[in-house]
Amino acid sequence: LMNVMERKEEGRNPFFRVVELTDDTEDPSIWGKNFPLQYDDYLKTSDQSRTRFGGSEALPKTPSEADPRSIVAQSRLEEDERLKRMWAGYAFSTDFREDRGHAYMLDDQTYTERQQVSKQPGTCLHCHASVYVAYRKAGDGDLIKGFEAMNQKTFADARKEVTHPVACIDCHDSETLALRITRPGFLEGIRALKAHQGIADYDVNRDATRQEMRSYVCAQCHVEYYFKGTEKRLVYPWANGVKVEEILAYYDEVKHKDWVHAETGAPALKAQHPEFELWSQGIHARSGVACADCHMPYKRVGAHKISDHHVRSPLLNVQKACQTCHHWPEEELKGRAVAIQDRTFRMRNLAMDALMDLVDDLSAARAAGVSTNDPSLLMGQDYQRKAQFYLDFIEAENSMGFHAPQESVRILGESIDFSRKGQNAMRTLVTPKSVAAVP
Amino acid sequence: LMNVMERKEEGRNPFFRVVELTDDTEDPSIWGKNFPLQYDDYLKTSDQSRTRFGGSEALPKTPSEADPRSIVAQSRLEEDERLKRMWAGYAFSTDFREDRGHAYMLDDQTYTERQQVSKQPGTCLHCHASVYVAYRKAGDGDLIKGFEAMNQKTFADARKEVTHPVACIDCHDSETLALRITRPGFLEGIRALKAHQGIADYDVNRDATRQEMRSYVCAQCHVEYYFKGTEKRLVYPWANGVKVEEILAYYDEVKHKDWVHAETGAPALKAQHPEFELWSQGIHARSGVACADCHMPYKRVGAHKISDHHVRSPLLNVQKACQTCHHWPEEELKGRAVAIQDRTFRMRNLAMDALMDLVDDLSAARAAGVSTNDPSLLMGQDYQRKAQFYLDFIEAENSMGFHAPQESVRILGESIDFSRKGQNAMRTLVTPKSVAAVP
Amino acid sequence: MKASVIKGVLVGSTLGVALGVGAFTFGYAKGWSYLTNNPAACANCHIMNEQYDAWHKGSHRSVATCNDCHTPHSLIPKYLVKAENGFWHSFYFTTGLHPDPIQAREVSVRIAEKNCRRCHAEVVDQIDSRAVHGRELDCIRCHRDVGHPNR
Ligand code: HEC
Ligand code: HEC
Ligand code: HEC
Ligand code: HEC
Ligand code: HEC
Ligand code: HEC
Ligand code: HEC
Ligand code: HEC
Ligand code: HEC
Ligand code: HEC
Ligand code: HEC
Ligand code: HEC
Ligand code: HEC
Ligand code: HEC
Ligand SMILES: [Ca+2]
Ligand SMILES: [Ca+2]
Repeated sequence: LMNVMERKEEGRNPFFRVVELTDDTEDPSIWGKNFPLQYDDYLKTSDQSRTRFGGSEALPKTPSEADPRSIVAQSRLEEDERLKRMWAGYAFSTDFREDRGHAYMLDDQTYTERQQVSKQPGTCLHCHASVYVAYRKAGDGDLIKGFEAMNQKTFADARKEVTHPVACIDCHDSETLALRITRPGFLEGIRALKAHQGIADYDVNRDATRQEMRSYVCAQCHVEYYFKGTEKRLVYPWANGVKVEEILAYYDEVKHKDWVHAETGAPALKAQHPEFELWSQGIHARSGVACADCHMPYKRVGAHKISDHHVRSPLLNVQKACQTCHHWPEEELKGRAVAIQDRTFRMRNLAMDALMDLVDDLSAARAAGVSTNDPSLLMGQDYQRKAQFYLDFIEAENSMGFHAPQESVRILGESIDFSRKGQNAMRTLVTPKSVAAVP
Repeated sequence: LMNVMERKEEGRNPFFRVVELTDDTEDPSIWGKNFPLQYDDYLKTSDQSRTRFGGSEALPKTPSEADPRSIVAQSRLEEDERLKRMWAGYAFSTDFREDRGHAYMLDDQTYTERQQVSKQPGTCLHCHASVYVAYRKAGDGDLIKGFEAMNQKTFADARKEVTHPVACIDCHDSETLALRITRPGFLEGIRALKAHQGIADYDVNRDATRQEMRSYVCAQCHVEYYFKGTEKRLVYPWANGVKVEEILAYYDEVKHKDWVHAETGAPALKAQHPEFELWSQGIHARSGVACADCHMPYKRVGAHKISDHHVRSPLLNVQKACQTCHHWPEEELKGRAVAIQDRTFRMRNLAMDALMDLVDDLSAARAAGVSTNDPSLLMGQDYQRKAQFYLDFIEAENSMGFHAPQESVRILGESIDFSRKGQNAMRTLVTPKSVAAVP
Repeated sequence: MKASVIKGVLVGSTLGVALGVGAFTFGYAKGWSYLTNNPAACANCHIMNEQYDAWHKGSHRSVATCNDCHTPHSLIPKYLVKAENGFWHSFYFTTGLHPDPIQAREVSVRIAEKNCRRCHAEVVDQIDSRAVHGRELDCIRCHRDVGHPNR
């Protein structure tokens, strides 16, 4: 019965400011004193439950000296052995897991085996910790200077400067609570992208609409990236646009490769979580639907509508995440998302098979002693670079195609074309004599 | 109170019956006396205007003895020469045009050059004329018997029995005006499909909902088909389902081929206007949106709403066809449809290139004297059969992917895989010696 | 508090608790004005504000009130439905156990559609006339937003 009066109360009251928040208040528990509802939900990102392709599984693990975690998410490498071969010679072939909630970001980065097999720079922390205060400190108040300073450090040294996973201050202005971009990588990336689109001198915190910010705060991290030069600067490869072919063109221009493929010698690229890029090509983005609309939907608490800060798979929260816009039953909406994902997954597997066949051919040719500068071999390697980047663009993206269903399958289809053309480039047509040689 | 009664009256019978309509009234102009609004719109299907991928162009043509038409739609063969090669040896390589309004269906079928280059059976008329009355006549009142009788005749003989393009009686019951299925091909096809889905003894006119009928009346003709056996029975290949792989499986089972490819000797298949099949895989079908919802949207005329019987591209009528459900500006809605179509078209072209490369290889191998029963050649031919049917399934479908965007690109992606695998099957891996041989 | 309500509901005496709660809220939340035709009455519950605000922007603002669409229009059932709605609304509102976002129940949709026809019978005569039982035209499939758009 209190309930109704509470509601009438809530109807009028905004939240109380218990403590003062400044631009240096990093600890989310302090913000939590003013905003207990958002804080409580924020803490829930430590939950782990699975959907068909998303969420995550909580697997027990015996803590070790090198890796004290007692629970980890399932290994994607074990789910599909072909991934190891695609990344042969690269750190990802040793450890790659399903992503899980924000609460784990700092630990998962610190303790992944990828850290052991290769020296990582401080740059990594840009997206795995609350670095805003640390950056400004390291730069004597200058965010960018601090960013550059931290990038140069070793991961271990930089790691000492940070304490929390992404926190309130990374997305919010401490005074107004308005959304705010704090990540140099995105500040510079989006400026380059807008410049490409003909918009000069774009300042996201000055020029973006509120609805755009509801996606941009996520795009601070959920994007493809690479480390530029010896200064290990974090760069988002958007100078030509965010479509897969535009990003590949950029990498070709700057002659970037992530590693040399161990089996084939191809100058390979690794795509990483291009959620923002893929979403941009989808019907939801075109309809102005932001990341936060689905991953942080409004929920009613009494008279208030607050954003659910338990950032997670919308398929674990269909009612609020989808039914605001789609008047279909919950099971039907899940069914629609999964239908899109199953179709994408099928094509993803065909593309993976095609790639493996190309890798087979390249290895066989090298084994047979075809010279490393043989034109057909070089062609095969270049096709592998392309095919692999296209495939990984969808494989590494975390919605299994949902963010842009038709575009995802388009990209996988082109990946298949690259792999198969690569094989052809290294083969000669049968002749009456050669027939015997065919399987 | 009076009012209510009137309503009840009208409710049952809201039209002035000027003339009596019977199950033998074929001439639409007679129906038009009772339903002038629908009739006027029906006549408008003779309009010709283009959209990016749809509608049709009105091209003047000098009438000839063999072909008295003074206006035809643009030739698809001239738009893309590769089509001729895909259909080498088949009637379609001589004449294939963009489809246009219902008013032309009978003439376009009668005078297409395809009629000259090969003898066609009476079966053809099933979907190009108002055959309901003629069928019942030929079968002494029995629709199916008449259907079978007409199938056996030559096209020329059967043609004499019909006068009109699709008419009112082909979709409507003459008494109630309720929608009604009159086409044996669909009556049997949908029964087979439902049986496959576990629904025994399906009678579409008894069991279908009104909303389903709003699509089924169109699916009487806008479907993939073939002529079975020497009796030339019209069959819709749905016994395993309506997905492209299910239809191909059916054709493989019954060992059907439409023709032998002139250049490569492959046992080829021609897909034809699978609008119903593709739509079934799309989000609109899943949302219960019927063909008539978009192609015959309601329009207000005076005090009444009626179905727009000017059946045409919805992109020529976006306001009524789309905007009741989608509150986006007209230009934006067109933009969305075209974005889907452009992506499909891009993949359609990649698939076409891949197919041409396979045909090149097959021809070259045959020219080089590789024996016709050589395993690699047979493999190449089977891949061509598959690749070609998948590609044609989207090429022949008339929405350029709109009816099911992701599925369309999925099918084209698999077509590419088939073509390229076919090439590989006929090639041997480079060796240090063979290198020189590579382009 | 909420937990105890849920428990109360689950443990046997659903009706008892529910009625009690319902009755109280009904009175408290200006329940009586609920029986008028004034849309504002519905908006007594902030939870109805969304539709109330949208209705003001909608095409029916000047031609149809909430009740014109949401209650049947032969006198007696009207108040039954209101009582029924009123009961559930009060109950849900008090317990907070309602789906969020709120979804129209099948019965409400059917009532609304009857009302569409009540006012638009003439307009839809032709398209609706051949509706065999179980095959009625579903207005809301295309006109979901007429009452309160932007959703
Ligand atoms: C229209 C709704 C919608 C929008 C908008 C959207 N997503 Fe998603 N997202 C989904 C769905 C559905 C999934 C699939 C979840 C699953 O498979 O369990 C998903 C998956 C993800 C995942 C993986 C989640 C998991 O459980 O592993 C991430 C990360 C993600 N989205 C980030 C983003 C970002 C960043 C944006 C904006 C650039 C965005 N999403 C926009 C609906 C959306
Ligand atoms: C541009 C932002 C960004 C940078 C830089 C970045 N990450 Fe991540 N990382 C993410 C996002 C977003 C996810 C979650 C999505 C995913 O897993 O694909 C993630 C997930 C992870 C995970 C958990 C899933 C997995 O891959 O096993 C690990 C471990 C990880 N990152 C390690 C690193 C390391 C090591 C570096 C530096 C070499 C790094 N990250 C740099 C954004 C970033
Ligand atoms: C500071 C970087 C950063 C920002 C900002 C960020 N994320 Fe993440 N996000 C990550 C990392 C890193 C992970 C993976 C954590 C792990 O696996 O340990 C992750 C994981 C996720 C997941 C996967 C959860 C699961 O259960 O699998 C989702 C969904 C997600 N983020 C959505 C979002 C959305 C939506 C936003 C914006 C509202 C956002 N993220 C903002 C870095 C970030
Ligand atoms: C990954 C990004 C991200 C993080 C981290 C984050 N928020 Fe938010 N927050 C958002 C978004 C997005 C909104 C919606 C803002 C809008 O719509 O303008 C939001 C809205 C809010 C609001 C406005 C009311 C509401 O719920 O919509 C408050 C208060 C808030 N957040 C508090 C917090 C607090 C406290 C923390 C830390 C415990 C936090 N946020 C962490 C992204 C974030
Ligand atoms: C803020 C509004 C909004 C939210 C939230 C939203 N959608 Fe959508 N959705 C749209 C719009 C707009 C479209 C485009 C079609 C249209 O204009 O109606 C769309 C299209 C779709 C489609 C058809 C696109 C296709 O490629 O087949 C699916 C499926 C879909 N949404 C599922 C979901 C699911 C699942 C969720 C929740 C995870 C969700 N949507 C959340 C607004 C939304
Ligand atoms: C959601 C709306 C929608 C539905 C439902 C729909 N279509 Fe279409 N249809 C379209 C659009 C849009 C096009 C593309 C028109 C263009 O390119 O000008 C199209 C194209 C066509 C074309 C080619 C038209 C032309 O101008 O050449 C045919 C034929 C067709 N559809 C038949 C059907 C049939 C049969 C069904 C049901 C099985 C159906 N459609 C269902 C929207 C729809
Ligand atoms: C199962 C129904 C069906 C049968 C049987 C059928 N057609 Fe068609 N036909 C259509 C439909 C639907 C279209 C419009 C869509 C299209 O053109 O793809 C069409 C279009 C055409 C066109 C105009 C476009 C073009 O291809 O140039 C011609 C000519 C044509 N058919 C000739 C024939 C001939 C000759 C036969 C018999 C061998 C035949 N049709 C049998 C349904 C059928
Ligand atoms: C009796 C067979 C038959 C039926 C039934 C039929 N069609 Fe057609 N339709 C055709 C044929 C044949 C053509 C091609 C005519 C031509 O090109 O001469 C055609 C052409 C079309 C076109 C292309 C028009 C243009 O301008 O390009 C559309 C759109 C279309 N039909 C939609 C439908 C819809 C929607 C229905 C059901 C309401 C339907 N058809 C019912 C046989 C049929
Ligand atoms: C290709 C199929 C087709 C043909 C041919 C056709 N109709 Fe229709 N007609 C429909 C469909 C679909 C509806 C919508 C019926 C429903 O929703 O139940 C309809 C509805 C009607 C209605 C009901 C009122 C309305 O407009 O919705 C009348 C009257 C009607 N048609 C008359 C005619 C007349 C007269 C002709 C011939 C001049 C004709 N129809 C030819 C498909 C067709
Ligand atoms: C009777 C209702 C209705 C009509 C008419 C209709 N649509 Fe849709 N449309 C939907 C529904 C329902 C969805 C699925 C998303 C959702 O649930 O909102 C959808 C989805 C879409 C999508 C997203 C699907 C994708 O693959 O990206 C596009 C684009 C679209 N419609 C365009 C159109 C166009 C263009 C027309 C007119 C030619 C049209 N629609 C006619 C109801 C309709
Ligand atoms: C006592 C507070 C209250 C008042 C007053 C109120 N509502 Fe509601 N209403 C609610 C709550 C709570 C729900 C959600 C319950 C549910 O989902 O069934 C709801 C749900 C609804 C629904 C959707 C659920 C259903 O029953 O189909 C409709 C329609 C509705 N209200 C209409 C009205 C109308 C019309 C009025 C005024 C005549 C009104 N309401 C007055 C609290 C109220
Ligand atoms: C109390 C009477 C009444 C009820 C109940 C009613 N309407 Fe209306 N409606 C009207 C009037 C009056 C107009 C304005 C007509 C005009 O402007 O010509 C209108 C206009 C419309 C319009 C045209 C404007 C628009 O929004 O596109 C549509 C469509 C419509 N109504 C559909 C419906 C549907 C569907 C329902 C049921 C969910 C409904 N109406 C219930 C009286 C009513
Ligand atoms: C398949 C989609 C669809 C369905 C179902 C539908 N309508 Fe409509 N309705 C439309 C379209 C399209 C228009 C716009 C016609 C125009 O602009 O000429 C419309 C217009 C209207 C109008 C406004 C006429 C005017 O211009 O004043 C009213 C009133 C209306 N509908 C009521 C209804 C009612 C009542 C039902 C259910 C019996 C219904 N509609 C079912 C699509 C639909
Ligand atoms: C013109 C008719 C009409 C009027 C007027 C109208 N509604 Fe509705 N309302 C509907 C229809 C139709 C639905 C069902 C929508 C759906 O199923 O998506 C609905 C649904 C609802 C719902 C369920 C949640 C939702 O939005 O679907 C609520 C609550 C509601 N109405 C409250 C109100 C209130 C309060 C008013 C007056 C301020 C009102 N309605 C006026 C036709 C109307
Ligand atoms: Ca995950
Ligand atoms: Ca056409």
